[in-house]
Amino acid sequence: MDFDLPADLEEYRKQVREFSLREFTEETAMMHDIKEKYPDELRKKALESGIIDFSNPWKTMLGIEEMCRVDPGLGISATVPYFGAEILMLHGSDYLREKYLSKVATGKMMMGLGVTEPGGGSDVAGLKTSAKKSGNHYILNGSKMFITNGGIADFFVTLVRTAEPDVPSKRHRGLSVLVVERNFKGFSSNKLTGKLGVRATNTAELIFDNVEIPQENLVGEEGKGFYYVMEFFNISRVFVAAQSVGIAQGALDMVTEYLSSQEKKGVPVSEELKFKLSEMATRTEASRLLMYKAASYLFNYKPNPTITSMAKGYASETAAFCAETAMEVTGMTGLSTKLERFFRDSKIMEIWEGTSEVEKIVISRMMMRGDSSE
Amino acid sequence: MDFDLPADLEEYRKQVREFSLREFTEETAMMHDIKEKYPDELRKKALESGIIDFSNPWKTMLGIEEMCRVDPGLGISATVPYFGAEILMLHGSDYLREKYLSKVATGKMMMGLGVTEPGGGSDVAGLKTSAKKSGNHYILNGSKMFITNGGIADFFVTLVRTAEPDVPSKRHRGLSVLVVERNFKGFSSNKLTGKLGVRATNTAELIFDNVEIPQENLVGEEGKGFYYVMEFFNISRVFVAAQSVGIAQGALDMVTEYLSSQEKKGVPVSEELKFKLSEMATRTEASRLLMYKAASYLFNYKPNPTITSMAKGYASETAAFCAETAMEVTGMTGLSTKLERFFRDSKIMEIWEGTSEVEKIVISRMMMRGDSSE
Amino acid sequence: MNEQLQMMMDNVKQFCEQAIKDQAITFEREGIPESMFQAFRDQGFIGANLPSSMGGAELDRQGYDAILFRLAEYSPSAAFYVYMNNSIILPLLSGAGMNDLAGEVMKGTVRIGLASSNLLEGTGDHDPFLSTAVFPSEHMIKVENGKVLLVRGKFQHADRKSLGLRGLGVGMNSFEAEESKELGRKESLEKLMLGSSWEQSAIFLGLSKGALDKAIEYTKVRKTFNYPLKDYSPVAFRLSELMSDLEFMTHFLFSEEGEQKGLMLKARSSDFSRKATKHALQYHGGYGYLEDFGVEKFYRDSVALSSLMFRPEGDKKALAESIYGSKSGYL
Amino acid sequence: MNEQLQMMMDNVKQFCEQAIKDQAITFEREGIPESMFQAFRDQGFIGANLPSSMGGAELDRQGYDAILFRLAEYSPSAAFYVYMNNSIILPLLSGAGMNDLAGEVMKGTVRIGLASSNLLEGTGDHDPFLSTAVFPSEHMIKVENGKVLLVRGKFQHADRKSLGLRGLGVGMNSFEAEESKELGRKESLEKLMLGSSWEQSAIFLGLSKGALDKAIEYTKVRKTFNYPLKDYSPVAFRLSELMSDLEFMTHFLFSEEGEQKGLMLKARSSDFSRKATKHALQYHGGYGYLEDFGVEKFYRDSVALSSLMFRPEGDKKALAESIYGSKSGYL
Repeated sequence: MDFDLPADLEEYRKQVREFSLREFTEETAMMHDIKEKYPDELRKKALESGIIDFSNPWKTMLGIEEMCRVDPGLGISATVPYFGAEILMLHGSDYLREKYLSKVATGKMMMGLGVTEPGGGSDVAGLKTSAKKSGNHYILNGSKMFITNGGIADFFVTLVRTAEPDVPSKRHRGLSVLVVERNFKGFSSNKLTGKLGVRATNTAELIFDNVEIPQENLVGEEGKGFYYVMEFFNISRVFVAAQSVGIAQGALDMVTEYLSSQEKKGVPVSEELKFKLSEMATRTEASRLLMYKAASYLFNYKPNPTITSMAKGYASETAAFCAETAMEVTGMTGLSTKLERFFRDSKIMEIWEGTSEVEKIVISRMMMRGDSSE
Repeated sequence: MDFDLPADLEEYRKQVREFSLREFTEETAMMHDIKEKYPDELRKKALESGIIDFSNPWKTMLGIEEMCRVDPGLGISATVPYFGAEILMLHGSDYLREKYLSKVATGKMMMGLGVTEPGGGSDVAGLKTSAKKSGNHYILNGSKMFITNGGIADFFVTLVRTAEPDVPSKRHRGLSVLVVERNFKGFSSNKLTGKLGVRATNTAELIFDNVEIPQENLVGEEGKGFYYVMEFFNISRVFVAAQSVGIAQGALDMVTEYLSSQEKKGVPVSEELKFKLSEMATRTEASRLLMYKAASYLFNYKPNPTITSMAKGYASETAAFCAETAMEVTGMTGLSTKLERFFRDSKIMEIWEGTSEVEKIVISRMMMRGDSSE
Repeated sequence: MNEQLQMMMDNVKQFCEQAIKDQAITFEREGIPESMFQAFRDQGFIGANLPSSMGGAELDRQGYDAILFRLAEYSPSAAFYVYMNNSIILPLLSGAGMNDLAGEVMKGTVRIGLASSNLLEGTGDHDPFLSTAVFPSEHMIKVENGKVLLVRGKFQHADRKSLGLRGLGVGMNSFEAEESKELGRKESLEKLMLGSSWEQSAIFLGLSKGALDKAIEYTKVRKTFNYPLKDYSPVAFRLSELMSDLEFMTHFLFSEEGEQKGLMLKARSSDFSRKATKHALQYHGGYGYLEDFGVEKFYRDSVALSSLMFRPEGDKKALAESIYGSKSGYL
Repeated sequence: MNEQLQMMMDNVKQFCEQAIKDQAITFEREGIPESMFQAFRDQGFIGANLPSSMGGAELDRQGYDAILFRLAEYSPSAAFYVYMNNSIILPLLSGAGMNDLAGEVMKGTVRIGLASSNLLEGTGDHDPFLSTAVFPSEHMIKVENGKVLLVRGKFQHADRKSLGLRGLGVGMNSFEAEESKELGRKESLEKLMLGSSWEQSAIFLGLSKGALDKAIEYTKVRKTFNYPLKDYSPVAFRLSELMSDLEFMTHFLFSEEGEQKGLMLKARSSDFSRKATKHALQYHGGYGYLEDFGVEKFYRDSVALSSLMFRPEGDKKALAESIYGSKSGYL
């Protein structure tokens, strides 16, 4: 049993920290928040500087954590162009990996994941977007909602229905994954504005109006799409846990700094506020350990859905808890500094990539089946 | 980074589990709870069977966890005869280690730790028991409260005041540790009855009425007692975390079993109850990880007080949370089975070896000083 | 709170201070003595809410709840005893036309136990089962095959102390039945349990007040690190918050009416009592863990009563349905 | 709630349904329009609690709070605007003998901003500072060197949207002062803030109700895994619990009086509003995160108002001291 990261990863963490502190200035963060503008220049800079390294999942995770610690909106934006890539990596043909994935890794393309639908939320299997086979094409109709990078990505790994389920109650059958390009005819997107937080990220609704998709853009096998996506969520949830740990740590940093400076100024700091600091610190530490454990299973090719859901569920609740507690502790100071942005950003953690409720369903199902977090 | 225990410890854990399931029958547990009787036969059996191995702290910790998982009162009783030993081990003279410690390891003696005083609680430095030097003896007067093993231990590692503090506000100076034998003249103890829980453990008040303590029973140096005891708490808190994790896991086991059996019987189990199961499981897992991390620092001779206090504080609150939630989920079933004993037992975790409040003070102090859990 | 209600509160308080306060610990250890049951009758607690035709005092809902609230502050067992007679046992007997036996119960010459384990959602129709065992008693009300039975026979008191209501000998008692009589369908008993949400709330709130008052007093006198506990913000703030919540709910108890509101109060006061008593115990430190200090009983009783009186599923579902106005919360 | 109060509640509700409901989102995006401020005056909201000598309507405390409660259900910004004029600005002007200016404020021809950042425990005496910026406005009340000043000058509106009260342009606005007049000592303003615990509670509870009602309605229609959200016990139970707590506190707001009780309600309703709005947002899923759905504003405003109106240290200490009857909670 060993709780230390290898030296190279510790070094990497430090580099990302330096990069984020240097590049994610308050001015930059505030501007992208106010204007709801995607920071494309930061995405490029991060990629060029070698900070972003999607080939090592440990680095991806630590990079997300450290960037979100400085600014969640910018941090997520810089690390999300690859979102959904694991599906292509694990199940895409050589053709698809070459045509699409390789260009994402080099920053020439951005990608997105199209799963959620309007009114669908966590109920993935209930989706309505349909792809009908017609010759060597699929004809795609429907829409997707809350799609990250929806207005800017070049293509989307998209879950669609290619067949009715053979048994009506098994709605997760008959789903497939297609790669849909933005410049395919009939594709359009509407940017969603007025988000509470993570406003630097781009979110949109996608609309498919008789979009023709070449047959070779089918990822893996027809009918297996649901399993591919669930497998992906088991991966991506660890990264959401990393976003959450970053937010929690960022809020904790600010409260520690605030209380210490109060004391230095001779303003007495009450036990009440110190206790809140302790609770934030303890929950953040616990979240990070759950994340590490989930990662150490997952990145060693023995994913454990129980611990993954625990990590995502607990860390996201901790992010919201820490940001809110930080606001409470710092009062007017929090309201007039970047802390309020952390507070707004944090709430989405409990919602995307499976709400807290969905994580609890997964955990209890595994537990009652006799699987545990070991 | 590695979250697996070495195979020999996994094997050891299994052995303790088997031992506990075999020996800690419900009848035995209930009887000792009702009669507030210390299970001396179980202490001996555990020692003879080789299950108790105080030479390896990892084993001690895992043993405590697994035993408390089956029954907290019996589990603590079987593992507590050694309580306070680390102080002698680290600071006792060869004479003291030979005369006392070696006999505890072989089960010929039991020991206890005398720190808390009536009305003193967590405020250790405020203690009033005094030892005045007189020739080659100390004359001891005062009393100790809530002393585990107080009515049955052969000797006590006892914190006393040997000098007034040189600076009045530095009350922790002038304290020393003495070994006090039960059969010294002037020593007496009153067993405390009517405890809410852990009733199989023995708790007593110690009274020192002009007890003569030979000079060689001084542990380490005069005036350093406070530091020895604080150092010890940094160790023992990990073991209280283990007691707590055991209790939480035991409650979780029972709820998992209860809900699964309801489902097998065709009784629908609501999402509400499943969510509670998930929360219990997640917090238990997080507690265990904090405990492991604290242990991995401590047992490698680089103790980290922040993570230790996090582990003890969080795990003890989790024990109480899980036991209470288990009662809520199981209703009448919990009320009429051993779960209600777990519920009563759990509450002491938040109180002894530093209340939850004290842990929070430690954590915030370290954080504001710039120390973290790394 | 109107003047009449305030007077009632004051009177019951006076009785509790004189007759219960110093004995409450003995109740826990040895059960409530027979003399105390007589005192409840003499005070008019037994039958307080019942019609005069049954020999009752016809107090209104709030007046009756004032009695339960105050008793629970000192001894939740005592409060539950009065509640179970007035709100369950006597109405059941009266409903079955057994007025003579009801009269004996009112007089205190007959006492009847309640087999709690299978009254509500309990699964335990086995023997021994969790029950009150008010000695000396030869009667027990239990549920069997959907019927409420009055059973006559012999109690075998359990060795084991129960989690809660120790003053009533609640535990896994055995009962050897000699004869039994049907008092009605199970539904009639459920209706009584569900129809007494306000009373159950009064007990939850009263015991919370008992625990919190103790914590307030203790934190005034107990010092740590040279200052009384009350000077520390986490202690003072948390207790203030709990006292505030108690104030809102107590005010609600004594000034509102209605089924939905009663259900709301029961659901929340049951949760609240567990939280409040847990904090009250914690602020007593190690002493809180000892019976002698009289605070751990509230902690135990809050959980035991939550299991006995509150159906975590059924009651919350009923509440949700009354709020949504339709089926809800059933998944 | 008596008949008169109920009528007041109904009237304000009607106004809100007609005049605010569909515009509330525009308030958030663009600020409350001038026409709306006129409507508040025409409805008698401005000056509702003030003596007739000042042109006020002399409503009692509960009547005034009914207005704030209802407005907060639809737009916390609107409620805070009425509160800050009636409970802070107008009394300050009147106390300083500036009745002409007060009259202009009552008529709506002059509007005055509040520099929130340094009113209470804020550290920010720097410029720009957090303030309301009700345009068009040339006046600002701020605290400087222990004095309350009425400053006349020019606002420079902040780019950045604030966390809360966006309808009032709260943000790090700049203000270029041209002249200033002393309205009194800082203490007089603190007294007004502290003396309006009930009003502040009304806003916290009103906005909680606004958020929870939205959640109740949404969970009736939104389906997941083939069932409406309300059918799932965790959703239905949690919302029922929150609705219950809201019921207790709302009942308290409209039937109790007194300084300590007001402080109790303020402390708990402020905490409650954060909890309630967080759950309300959560049950809206991704849609809750979007401005369009009108629920995230309650979440933001609850936290912003907690910081603006509630002193987490000072107010809780005051409450603790009133409960203990002596110094407490200061460590």
